[in-house]
Amino acid sequence: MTEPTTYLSHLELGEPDKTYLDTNELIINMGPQHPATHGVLRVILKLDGEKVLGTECVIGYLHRGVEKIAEHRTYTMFNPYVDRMDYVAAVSNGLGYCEAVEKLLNVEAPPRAQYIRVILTELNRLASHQLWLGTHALDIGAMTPLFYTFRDREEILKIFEKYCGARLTTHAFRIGGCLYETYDGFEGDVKKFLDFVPSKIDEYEELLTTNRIWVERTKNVGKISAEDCKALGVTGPVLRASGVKWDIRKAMPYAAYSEFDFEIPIGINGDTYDRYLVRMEEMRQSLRIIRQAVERIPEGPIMAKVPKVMKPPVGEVYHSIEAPKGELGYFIVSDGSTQPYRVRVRPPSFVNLQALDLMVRGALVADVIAVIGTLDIVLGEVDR
Amino acid sequence: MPEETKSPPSPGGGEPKAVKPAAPAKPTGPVPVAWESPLVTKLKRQYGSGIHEANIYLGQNYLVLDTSITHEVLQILRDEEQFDYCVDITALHYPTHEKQFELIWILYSFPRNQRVRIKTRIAEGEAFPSSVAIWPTANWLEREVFDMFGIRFEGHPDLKRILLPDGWEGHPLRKDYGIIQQDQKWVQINLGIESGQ
Amino acid sequence: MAPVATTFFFYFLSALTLVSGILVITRKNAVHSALALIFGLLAQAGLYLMLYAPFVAGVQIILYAGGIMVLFLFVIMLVNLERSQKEEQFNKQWLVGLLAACALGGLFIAVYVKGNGLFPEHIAQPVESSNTQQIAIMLYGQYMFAFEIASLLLLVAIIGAVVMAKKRI
Amino acid sequence: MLDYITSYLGMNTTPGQAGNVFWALVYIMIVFGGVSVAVMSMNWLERKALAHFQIRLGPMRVGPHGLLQPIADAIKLMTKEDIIPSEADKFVFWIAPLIILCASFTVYIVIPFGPTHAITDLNIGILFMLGVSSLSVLGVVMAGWASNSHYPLIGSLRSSAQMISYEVAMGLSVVSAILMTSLNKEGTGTLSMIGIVQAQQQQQIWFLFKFFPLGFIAFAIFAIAMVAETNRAPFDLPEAESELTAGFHTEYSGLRWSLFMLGEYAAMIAVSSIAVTLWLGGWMRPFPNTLTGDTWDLVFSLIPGFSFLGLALIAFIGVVRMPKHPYFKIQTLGLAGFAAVLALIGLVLFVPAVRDRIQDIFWFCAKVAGFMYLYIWYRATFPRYRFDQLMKVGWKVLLPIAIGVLILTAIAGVLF
Repeated sequence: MTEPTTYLSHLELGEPDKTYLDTNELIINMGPQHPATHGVLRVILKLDGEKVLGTECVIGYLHRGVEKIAEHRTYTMFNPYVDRMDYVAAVSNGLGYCEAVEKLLNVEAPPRAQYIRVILTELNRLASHQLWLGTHALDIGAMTPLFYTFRDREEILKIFEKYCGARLTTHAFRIGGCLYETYDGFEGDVKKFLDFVPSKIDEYEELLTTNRIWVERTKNVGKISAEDCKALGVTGPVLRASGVKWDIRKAMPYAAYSEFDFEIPIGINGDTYDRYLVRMEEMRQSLRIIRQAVERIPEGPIMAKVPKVMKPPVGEVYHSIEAPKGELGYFIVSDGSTQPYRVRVRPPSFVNLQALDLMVRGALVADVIAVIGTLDIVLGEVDR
Repeated sequence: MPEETKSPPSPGGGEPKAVKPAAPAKPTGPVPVAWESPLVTKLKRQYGSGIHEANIYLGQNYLVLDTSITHEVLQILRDEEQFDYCVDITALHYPTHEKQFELIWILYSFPRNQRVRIKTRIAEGEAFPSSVAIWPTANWLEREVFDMFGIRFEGHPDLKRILLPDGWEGHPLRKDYGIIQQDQKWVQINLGIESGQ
Repeated sequence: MAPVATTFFFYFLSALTLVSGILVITRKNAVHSALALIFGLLAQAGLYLMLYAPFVAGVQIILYAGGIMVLFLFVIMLVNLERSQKEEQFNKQWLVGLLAACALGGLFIAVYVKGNGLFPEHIAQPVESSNTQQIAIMLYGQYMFAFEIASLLLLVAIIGAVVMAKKRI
Repeated sequence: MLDYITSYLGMNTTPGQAGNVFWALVYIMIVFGGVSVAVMSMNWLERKALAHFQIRLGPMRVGPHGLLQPIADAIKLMTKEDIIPSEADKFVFWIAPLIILCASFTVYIVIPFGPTHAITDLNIGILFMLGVSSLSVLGVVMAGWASNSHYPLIGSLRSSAQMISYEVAMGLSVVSAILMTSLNKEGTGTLSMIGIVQAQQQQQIWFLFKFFPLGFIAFAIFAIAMVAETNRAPFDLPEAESELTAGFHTEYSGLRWSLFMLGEYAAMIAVSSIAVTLWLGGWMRPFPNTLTGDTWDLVFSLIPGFSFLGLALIAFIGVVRMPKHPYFKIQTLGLAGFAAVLALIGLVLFVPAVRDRIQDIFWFCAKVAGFMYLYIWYRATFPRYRFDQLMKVGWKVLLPIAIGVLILTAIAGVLF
């Protein structure tokens, strides 16, 4: 076994306080099998007692070579693969990929398809945030919210299942629009969900928002400033919680988002508590978008005219969407053949995870867990 | 594709798959148009012929730069033109080209709400100055490019493999790296799987 | 609380104390030594109980076994055991050791030979239920001043420890 | 011999004080057996109650409503491979769970389930309890160290620091309760567990309400500190699963692991018993001085029987609601049998002779059970404290308040 390059070697680590009492620093290997690293993340922690001196993330345990696979599949064949990256927000992945290829083909999905896309994507954002909330709360020690969020997430997954037959890796969209027309009672189901879920979100908040221990565990933990966020390329709720009002749905609208009325919640302190509040508010805003979309959904075709054999003209395109975790970008290069010359995925989790080290320096071990939770990473997307 | 001569928004005829007579060219396709903006004017004034291209394709701006000036331009874009967010760094491999690799930066400016792609070509074995000092986010992104393409970044604080295990041989996203052919030796030694798959 | 099988328990607890005392100094591993010490202290607490001093026994358990030994273990766990295990355990001062042992043995023999006169035949059995109160009355009545001095000393020690351990106060 | 056995029955005291070895052994067996059963049923109750807090069903498969689940768990744990890490210190690794178990079971010697229902009554009872229960820290520290692994080591460091810190606040709040026992004509207090309850009987008030709110604050401090002492949520940092996988017992498995669990639950019951004895009037029935008279005595002495009948009724409703399907036949019969046993116990409890002897124990156990439910409730509700916050709460909040309450209690005792 080629045992590795020395980890933590490059970091300028703080030295333990040796002024009076001589204590040894401790190197702890958290993961890849660990209950709170959300999959197979491995974090090497250098500790002075309980204080974190520095971290190093070791990733790649879930690397499947998605980008290489793309080069050997046609555009259509690669579509299901993207669902396997951020598997808790598969619909968002599919939306980003389909829109990028559509852009490359220079076609546009019909309005009805776009509305269906918005509804499903926002439902998926809700599901993703609910999963995040449950696991994040569990990491911090509150068991119960996990079960509440999963109860409500189930309703979303039921809608997905009814719509396209799959619950998790949905493959809901096709290049050029949607394959399936909405099933009978789709709107009713979504409306029923919209009516029932706001009180549930209040219920989560009741359990956590004013809970003294929750506030103490999250306030001023994992603070990151807006400047650091921008420099580190951190996007999504983490960036917004630091006070930057930036959301691709507003900044560079895609799908039908320009037609909806919604707010971008932002935080002030950029700490874990603010990120929690931002995501909670985002859930409510998603509901708002879904309600507008369901009420205004137009009639019409759901598939644009797309050739059976897709051969996009030579060229390249970068298209990004606001996934639940941040900016999810697809950089697709076409050489005019049926297979993409290169598909590059810009995964939000991968880039956001880089901020972990900055956010936990000088904090305690328990904060590392809180910060990993608040970054909302999915290792399928980090490792691809 | 007659108009392709003036448009490598990407590749051009170099890639291996284009050996087959490509499908009859589509009569109409999006065509890159020149990108006129104060930024481009300024850069052109400063570097002249160093700016190979400054076009808009499908509504997306990109600059193709000479390798020698790219790092400087990146610095200028960050410091003077408010491109404060490095979205992505990636590369492309064209085995038949003289300069095999194309490095791509996707930059975004929060104040301007504008995205731009910077592209440059480098040859096999050539190192490129690291942009970690410009955007800290480049750290992992460059490591991934190194991992997948084997492009070295000079001055990177910790250039080592990120997604693949240490000691893996080859760089998978190069076009000459077969998808079936894995690093069998690594698998046999480390995972104890005899077939190497 | 009439004691049962007094002789047996006396010899049992005494043997336990002695054996664990020997183990404390002969074990190479500091944690094992500490463990032996804990057993020794517990056995001593048992002996106190037999001497009708339940309060002392209780305090022995709560302070020594429960408090101080935990801190001992705490510190031992943090030091580098491997290094200390390589070091020589005894410093081979045979002569001094022999002298000390002889002196102690002489003392024991002297007590055994002449001892009968030193101690009263029977200790008046103290009223068991008032044991705690008697200690309290003594501490806060007779020896009030000494008690307060001792507590002051401890306060000084606490402040000293804080000053030494903390860079900024 | 028979005389020796029967002679105790006439004595109105605990077997330990009577010096009756036979009855002491009988009591020890009853208490330890009872505690083991209580731990098992607590295990079932916790899983069930926690599940219902979290809109789940909990164990449903082994026996009706998972009633046999603890037994199944016990069998599974006993037959599981017992793994000792190769780098572990074998002896210490082996002895650590035993220390915890011994420490948490030994305290039951002095717990008074009734005026004569205790194994013995030491006159340093409460001191003995605090002392022995503090020994379980040793087991935790040794388990963490002997595993020779980082997570257990950090877990045990946290644990020892936490338990030592909270012991201080706990001890001080106990002292203020002991101070209250001395507020009689002779001015003599007691450390004996039975004596403390008798003092409450004498003063005709639970110490919880004595010098309101002083007694209440002391009780609250103890109630917080005891959760920390037993490493339960929200103070379960030593075994914080999301941070340290399982803390000090990460490397343990099978029977040894189950010993830790047994010790933990036994300790929970033990500290709850201390709280009940000190502040909630121990074995006394509710309202002993306002609702007096023979009628009320009768009413309260019937409650144990009725509550068992109530449980039997719930179980019987469960029987009725069982799916009518041959597959569920055994389950239904089992539950019906369980209901019948409960009803039988309830009926036996109506017999006057049994009633009078049992009701002390019943009230004591009922109060302890209330605390057990609180433990489960905490676990379902609260997130986990961080280590520095925990220390801050212990040293900067609880300790000063405990000292303040102690001083105020002393002043109040002198004045009133």
